Amino acid sequence: MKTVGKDRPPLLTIRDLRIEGKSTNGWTRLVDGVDLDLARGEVLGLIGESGAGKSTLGLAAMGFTRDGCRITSGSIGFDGIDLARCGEHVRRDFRGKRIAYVAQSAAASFNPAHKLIDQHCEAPVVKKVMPRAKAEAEAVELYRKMRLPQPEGIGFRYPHQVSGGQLQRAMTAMAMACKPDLIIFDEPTTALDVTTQIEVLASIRDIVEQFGTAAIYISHDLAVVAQMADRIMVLKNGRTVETAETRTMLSAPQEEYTKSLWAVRSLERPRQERGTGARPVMSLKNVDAGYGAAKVLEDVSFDIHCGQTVAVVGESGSGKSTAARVISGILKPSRGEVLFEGRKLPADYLSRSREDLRHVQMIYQMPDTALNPRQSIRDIIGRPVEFYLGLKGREKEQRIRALLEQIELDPAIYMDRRPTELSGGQKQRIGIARALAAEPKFIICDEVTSALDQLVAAGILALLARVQKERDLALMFITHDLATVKAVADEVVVMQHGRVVETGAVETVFANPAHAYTTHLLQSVPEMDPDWLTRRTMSNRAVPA
Amino acid sequence: QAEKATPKQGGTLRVGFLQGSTSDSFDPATYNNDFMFVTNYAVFNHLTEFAPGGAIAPELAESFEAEPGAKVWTFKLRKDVEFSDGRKLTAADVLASIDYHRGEDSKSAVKPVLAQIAEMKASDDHTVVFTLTTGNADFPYIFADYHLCIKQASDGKIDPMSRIGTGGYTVESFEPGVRIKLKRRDSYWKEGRAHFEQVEITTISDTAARMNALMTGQVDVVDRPDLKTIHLLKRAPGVRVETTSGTLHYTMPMHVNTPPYDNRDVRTALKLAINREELVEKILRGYGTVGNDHPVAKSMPFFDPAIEQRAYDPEKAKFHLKQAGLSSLDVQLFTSEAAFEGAVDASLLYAEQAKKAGINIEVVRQPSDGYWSNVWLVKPFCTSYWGGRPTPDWMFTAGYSKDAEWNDTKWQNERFNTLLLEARAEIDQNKRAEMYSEMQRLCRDDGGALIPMFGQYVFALRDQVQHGELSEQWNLDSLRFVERWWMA
Amino acid sequence: MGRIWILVGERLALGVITLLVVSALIFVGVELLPGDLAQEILGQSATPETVAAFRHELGLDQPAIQRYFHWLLGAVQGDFGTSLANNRPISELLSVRLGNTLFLAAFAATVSIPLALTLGILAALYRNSIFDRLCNVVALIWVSLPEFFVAYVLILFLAVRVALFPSLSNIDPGMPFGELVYRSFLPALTLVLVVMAHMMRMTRAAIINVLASPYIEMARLKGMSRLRVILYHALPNALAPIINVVALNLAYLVVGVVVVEVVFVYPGLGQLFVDAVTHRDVMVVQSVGLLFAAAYILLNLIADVLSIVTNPRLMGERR
Amino acid sequence: MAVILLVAIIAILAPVIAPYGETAVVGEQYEPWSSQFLLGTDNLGRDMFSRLIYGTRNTVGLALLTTAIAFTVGSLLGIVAAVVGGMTDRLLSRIIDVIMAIPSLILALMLLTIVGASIASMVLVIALIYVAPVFRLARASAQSVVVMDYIQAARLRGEGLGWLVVREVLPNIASTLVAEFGLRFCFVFLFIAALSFLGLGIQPPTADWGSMLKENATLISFGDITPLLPAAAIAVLTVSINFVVDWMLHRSSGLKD
Ligand SMILES: Nc1ncnc2c1ncn2[C@@H]1O[C@H](COP(=O)(O)OP(=O)(O)OP(=O)(O)O)[C@@H](O)[C@H]1O
Ligand SMILES: Nc1ncnc2c1ncn2[C@@H]1O[C@H](COP(=O)(O)OP(=O)(O)OP(=O)(O)O)[C@@H](O)[C@H]1O
Ligand SMILES: [Mg+2]
Ligand SMILES: [Mg+2]
Repeated sequence: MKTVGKDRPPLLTIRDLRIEGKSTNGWTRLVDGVDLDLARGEVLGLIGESGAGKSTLGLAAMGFTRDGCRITSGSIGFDGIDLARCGEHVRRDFRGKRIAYVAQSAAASFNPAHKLIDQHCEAPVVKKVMPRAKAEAEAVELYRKMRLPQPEGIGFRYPHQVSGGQLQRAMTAMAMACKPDLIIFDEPTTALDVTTQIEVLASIRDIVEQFGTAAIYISHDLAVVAQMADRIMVLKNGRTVETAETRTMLSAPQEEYTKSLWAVRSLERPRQERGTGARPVMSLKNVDAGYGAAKVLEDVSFDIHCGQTVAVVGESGSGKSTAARVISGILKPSRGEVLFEGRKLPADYLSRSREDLRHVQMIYQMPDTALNPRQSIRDIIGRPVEFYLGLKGREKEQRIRALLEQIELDPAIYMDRRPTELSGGQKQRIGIARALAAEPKFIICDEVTSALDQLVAAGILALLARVQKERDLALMFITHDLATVKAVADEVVVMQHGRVVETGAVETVFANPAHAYTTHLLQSVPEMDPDWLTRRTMSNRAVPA
Repeated sequence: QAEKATPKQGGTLRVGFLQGSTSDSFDPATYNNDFMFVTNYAVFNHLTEFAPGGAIAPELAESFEAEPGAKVWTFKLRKDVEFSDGRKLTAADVLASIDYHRGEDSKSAVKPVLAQIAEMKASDDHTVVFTLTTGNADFPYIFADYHLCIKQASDGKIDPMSRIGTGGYTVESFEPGVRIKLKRRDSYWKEGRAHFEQVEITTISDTAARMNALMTGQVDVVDRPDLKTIHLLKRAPGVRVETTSGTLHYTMPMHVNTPPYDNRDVRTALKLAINREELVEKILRGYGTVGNDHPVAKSMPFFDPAIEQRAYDPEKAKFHLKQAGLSSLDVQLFTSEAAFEGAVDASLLYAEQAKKAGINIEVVRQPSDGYWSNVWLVKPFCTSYWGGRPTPDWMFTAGYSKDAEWNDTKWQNERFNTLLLEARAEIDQNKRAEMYSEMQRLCRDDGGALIPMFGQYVFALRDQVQHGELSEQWNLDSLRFVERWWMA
Repeated sequence: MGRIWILVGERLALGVITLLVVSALIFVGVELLPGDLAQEILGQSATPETVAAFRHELGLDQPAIQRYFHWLLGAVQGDFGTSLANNRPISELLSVRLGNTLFLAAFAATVSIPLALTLGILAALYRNSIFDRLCNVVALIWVSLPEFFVAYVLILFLAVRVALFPSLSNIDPGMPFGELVYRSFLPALTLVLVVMAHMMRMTRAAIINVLASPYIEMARLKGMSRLRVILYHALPNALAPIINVVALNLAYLVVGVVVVEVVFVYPGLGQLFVDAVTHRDVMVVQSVGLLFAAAYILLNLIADVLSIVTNPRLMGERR
Repeated sequence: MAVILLVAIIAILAPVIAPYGETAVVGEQYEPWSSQFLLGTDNLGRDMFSRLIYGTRNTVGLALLTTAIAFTVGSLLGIVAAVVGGMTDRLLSRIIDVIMAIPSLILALMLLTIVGASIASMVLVIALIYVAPVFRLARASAQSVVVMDYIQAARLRGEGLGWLVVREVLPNIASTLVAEFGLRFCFVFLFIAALSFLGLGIQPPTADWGSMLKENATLISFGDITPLLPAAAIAVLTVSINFVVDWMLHRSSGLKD
C-alpha cells in the first residue's frame, strides 16, 4: 500500500461534469455534476451500484462518450488540456498513448480476429511511439511481469485460445504498451472466479506500482477496491456520494448509502435444521458425464434435501454447470443416475413427464440470455402457469400478479415490459418468478448473482431465502463466490476437475476444510482489509508452486 | 445511284437474325428457322428457285417441262455444276437428295408434299423424270423449297449433315445458335451472283439488341425489326427499312368440329367482330394488309380481287349470334408470342373490339415454350401464322384439304375438296381461276380460319447494302439475299 | 487444419449426392415437359409420322430410365455423350461455352467484388451520411431494374449515343485478351450493376452489425482512426456473411446470366441451357444443369471453408 | 414510409383513381403526355397512367403474396431445421441445396409447364423457389438463437416444436428476415416480369409493372422515356422499402449515432 501524497502534481481534474444519454423518452442525466481530482501515480477507486454511472465517468476521463451520450457541461482537464472541448484528433491522440482503458470483459473486448500481440502492438506502432520490434519485445516483458504463462508465445495466440483471467492480464499489459499516464480499469475482475481474480488483482497492482501510473479503478466490489485504491469515491445516480481515503472510508463511512453497501457484505441468515429423517429431494448417484470424448464429471454423488440449500462451488470449468445439466436432463450421464424423491429420473428430458419437468426448474446465470427478449414479462411468467397448471384468463392473470408481487415488482408497471427494458437485477428476478411459477420442488440456481452488483445480489438472495421458506423448496446453488455460500447455503459441495472433493455443512467445511483446494478457495475470497491482498500474495509467493 | 445499282464484288456482310438455335444442324429434314434456311440457300442449290416477281425459274435444272396432263415431268440438269469439293453434279445426287425426304422413316416436313411422286428416275446423268400420282401443274414450285437442297450422293444416299454443296459459299465455321461464317467460292457456277467475299450470320434473338447492332453498325442486315419502334429506327442515320409483301399471314383457326365453332353463324360473328384495320395499324404498324379469311395472298396466282372484303361490323355480328340462338358468346382464345410477334396484343385488341358485338373473348396466354405441340392443332381457338405457299393449290392442300396434316380448323368441306383435286390437274387457266375463286369464297364464308391480316416481311439494312428487284415469296429476297445482294 | 479437410471431404461427398439428385430431377423435369426433342425440332411442320421416325432415329423411343442411366454412366466417366439435336459431342459444346461463361463471370466479379466491398465499407464508415444514402439509392435503383433493362440503358448511352463499346459481344475463343475485355465490357458492366447492391448492402449491414461490439469500443478507446476501426477491427469479424453473399452472387454470375447473354449475344452456358430446354435436348440440359449445380455447390463449399479459415475461433484447435 | 403508404392507398383505390379502365383501348398508340392522357398511351392505345395505377395493385399485391408465402414457409422450415437439428436439418438443407442448384428460371419454367400457368401456380412456384434462400438465412440466424438459455429453458419446460419455432425463435430473427424481405420483394416482381417474357407470368391484359416495362423496353434504345415510368415505379418502391428496412435494422443494431 502506497502512502497518499497530497503533494503529487495533479494529472486529471474533472469539474462539474454533466453527461446526458439518449433514452426512449428523451435525454437523461447519467453523470450529474461530478468533480474529481487525480494526482500522478494515484489510484482512485470508483464504486457504486450498477447503473450509477461509473463506466460513463471512467470513459469521460478519456474524453470519450458512448454512442448516444453527450457531455453537456463541465471540463475534463488532463495534463492541462480540456478533453471536453479539444478537437477529436487531440483526444484520439491521447487515447491509447497517454490514457489507456482496461475493459470489464476482456473476452469481449479483445478483437477475436487478431492475435494478442498484434492488438498489443497496435497502439504503439500506429501512434509511432516505438517500432514494431521494440513493441513486441516490450510486450513479452509485460507479459512476464503479469506472470502470464509462456510470455514469449502467448502473444501469438488468438483471444479465444486464452483463458479469461489471462485475457484480463493481457488487456492490462496492452494498456501499458505506451506507458500511459493514466489507466482506467473498468471492473476488470468482475467476470472472474475468486482464485483467478486474486492473480489478476495482484498483477494489476504490481504493474501500476512499478510504472507509477495513475489509475481509476471501477468496481462494485468493495473488498476488491479496498485492495487497489488509495482513495475511494462512491457514486450513486451520477452524483458523488462520498470521497475519502480508503482506510477512512472503510472504517468510518459517513453516508447512509455507503453504509448500506457495507452492510450487504455481512448478510447472514439463520441456518435451518435438517430433519434427520427427511428424504433427499434430489440425488446424484455416481454420475460420470462428459461432452463427446472429454470426460467432465467423474463419480459425482450428492444429495439435496427438502427445504435446504446446497451450494456447489469450484473454479471455472470444474463441472458445476455440467452437474446441473445432468440433473435437468440436457446431458445424459454415461454412468450413474439421477434420483428425484427416491425415484429414478429418465436421463433425457424429452422422456421425462411434464410433472417431473415442472418440479425441476432452473434459474440461469445470465438473465440477458435466459429471457426471450421478444416476449413480454406477462408471457414469460404466464407461460409456465398456463403450461403446467393449466390456468387461463383471469386466474392466470392473478397468478402472474401474485408472482410479480412476490419478487417485489409492481405488476402494473412491469407486466407488459420486455426484458430489455429491465435492469439486470430485475431480469434475474423475472427468471426466479418464472421458475417459481411452475411451483416446483427443486430449483437449480446456476450462478444467479455472479453478474449482479452486491446490492442487487443481496436482494435476490434474500428473495430466494424467503420463497424457499414459504414453499419448502430445495435449492441447488452453483457459485464461485464463497461469501454468497456463507450467506445462503446449508451445505456445500466443493468440486475440482469434475470430482467432488469435499461435502458437508457450511460451517464445518468453512471452519476446518479437509481438502487443500477448499482451503485455497477460502483464502482467495477478498476481505475488506486493505492489506489482505498484500498478505495473500506474499504468502503465495513464499510457497513455491 | 447508277453506280450503287450495279453489283460489286467484295466486302463482308454481317447479318443479325432473330432465329437460330443450338440444335441447328445441316440436316435438311430438320431445318426449322430462318438462320438455317438462309444458310442453306447460300451453301446449296435447288432444282428451281423463285425469281423476282414471284415466277418460278430453273436453278440446278437447266429446264423442266411437263407432258400433257402434268403427270410426267422431265428436269434437265446443268452440266457445268461442281460441288465445293470439286465433284460434278449428276442426276444421282438429285435423286438421293430428294429420296432422303421420301423414305418410310423420313422425318422431313416435305414428306407429305413429295407423296405425289409415284416414281422418279434418271434417264441419263443429267436428266431426271418424275411421274406423279395425279397431274400437278404447279409441280416445279416444290423444288424451290428449302428442304430440297441437293447434296452429294454416295451409294444412292446423301450424308444429311454434309456441308458440301454447289452453292456460292462454303462454311468456314459454324457454332449452332451463335453464328456461322461463310466464305465465297471462286468457282461458283452461277454468273453474277455471290458478291460478298464473306458472310457472317449471327443469331441475335433479343429484338432491341438486334436493332442496336444495326444502328451501331455491327451488322448490316437484320430481319424482323421491332414494329413498335420501327418509326424510330427509320430515323436512325445510315439505316433503311424495306418490306416485301409475300404470302405470310396471321390466322386464328377455329375447330369447326367443336362447339360453339361448329355453328357457321358463330364463326361468321367472330369474323365480323374483329377490326382488321385497327389490327394492321396497331399490331403491324401498317406493315401489312387486311385479310379476308382465306389464305390466298394478292401476290399469288388466281387471287380473286372481286371477293368482297369483310369489314368490322359488331351489329351484323350480333345478328349472326342471334341466328345461332345466342345473345352473347364467351370464348377462350389461346395465344402466345410464339404464334407471331404481337399475337398476344392482337388477341387483346380483338377481345376489346369483340365486346361491342356482345362477344367475350378471354385471352389465355400460353407459354411460348411448346406452343406448337400444346396449343396449335389442339386448342379449338388459338392464334397462329402461315408462312404461306407459293400457289393456291399448295396452300390449300397443306392447310385446308380434308386430309391435310396441318388442317388446323378441322374443316371438311365436300365441295372444296372436290374442287381442289379438279383444279390441280386442270390446264385451262381460266377454268382454274374460276375454281380457285370459288374455293376462296368457300373458305371465307364457311371455313374455320379467321384470317385478319397478311403481314409484310420487314427487314432493315444499312445503306451500303444494295440489291436488285426482290423476290417476294419469303423474307429477304426469298431467303436468297446472301447470293443476290452486294455491298455498294 | 485437418478438420477443414474432413469438412471439405464430407461436403464434397454430399455435393456429389446433391448433383445426382439434381441431375435426376432435371431429367424428370424435362421428361415431364410436354413435347420432346423430335417434336420441338420439327416444330410446326411436324406430322405424327415424321415425329415417330425422328424419335426412333434419336433413340427417344427407348424407356426414359434407360436413357438416363446411359447418360449417367457416360457422365461419370467424363463423357457427356453427344447432343441429340446436332450430333456434336456435348463436352466440346460445353467447353467453349463454359470458358466464355467463366470469363464473363470472372470479369464481372473482379470489378464488382472489390467495388462493392469498398463502397460497402465506406457506406458503413459514413453511415447515414449523404454519401451513404446516395450509394444505397443508386445501388438499389440498379437492382430494382430487370437485367435486360439495365443492359438497354447501358447500350443506349455507351454504344448508341457514344460509340464507346460494341453492343454485341460476339466473342471468339481465339481473340486476344484485350479484345475479349473490350467486347464483353458492356455485359460485364451490366452484371456488375446488377450484383453490386446486394453485396454492398450486405457488407455495410454486416459491418454495422459488429460496430456495437465491445472490441470496437476498445479499438476506439485505443485512439484508432475511424477507418482503421472499420478495416482492421470490424471487417475481419464481419467477413462470414459477406463471403456468403459474395459466393451467392458469384454463383449467380455463373448460373443466372441468361438474360444478359441473350441481350449481348454472348455465347455462354445460359443461352445453351435455355435453348436446350426449349428443344428438350435432354442430354445437353442434363450436362449444363450438372455444371451449374456443381458450380453452385463448389462456390458454397468455398464460402464455407473461407468463413472458417478467416475465423480463428473455428480454425485453430481449442486450447 | 410515406411512399409505401401511398402505394398501398393507390393499390386499394385503383378503380377510383384511375381515369380509364385497366384494359380499355382509349386512344391511338403512343400518344404523348397530355391533359387527357396524363402519361400518354401505350402500344395498344391504353392509358399509361391508369395502367400504372392498376399495375400497382397486381404487382405489389402478387409480389407481396408470393414473398409472404416464401417467407412463411422458408423461415418456418429454416427454424425447424435449426431447432431440431440432426437428420431433419441435414435432410432439409440438402433438399434446399437441390432447389438452389437448379437455375431458378429453368426450375420455374419446368414447374409451371408441368402444373399449368395459372396465377395461383405462378405464385406458388415462385414462392417455392424463394423458399430456398429464405430457408438458408432463417436457419443460419436461428442457429445463433437456439443456443440461448431461454430456448433451453423452453425446451426444459417441455414445450412442443410449434411453440419453440413460432414463439421463441421466430420473433428473435424477425428483423434479419425483414431485411431480406426488402430485397426479395423486389426480386419477386422482377422474376414475375421475367416469367412473362417466357409467356408464363401474369395473364395479359392485366397490368403489372414488370410486364409493362418489358413490353415497352425496346423504346429505351431510342431514348424514349415511356419504359422509364414503370421502371421508376419499381425503383421508387424498392428504394423506399429498403430504407424502411435500413431504419429498422439500425434500430436493432444497438448503434445510436
Ligand atoms: N449509450 C447510452 N445511451 C444512453 N444511456 C446509457 C448509455 N450507456 C449507458 N447508459 C445509461 O447510463 C447509466 C449509467 O451507465 P454506466 O454504464 O455508467 O453504469 P455503471 O455504473 O458502469 O454500471 P455497471 O456496474 O452496470 O457497469 C445507466 O442508467 C445506463 O442505462
Ligand atoms: N457443450 C460443451 N461441449 C464440450 N465441452 C464443454 C461443453 N460445455 C462445457 N464444456 C467443458 O466442460 C468443462 C466443465 O464445464 P462446466 O460448464 O460444467 O463448468 P463450470 O464449473 O460450470 O464452470 P463456470 O464456473 O465457468 O461456469 C469445462 O472444461 C468446459 O470447457
Ligand atoms: Mg459499467
Ligand atoms: Mg457454469
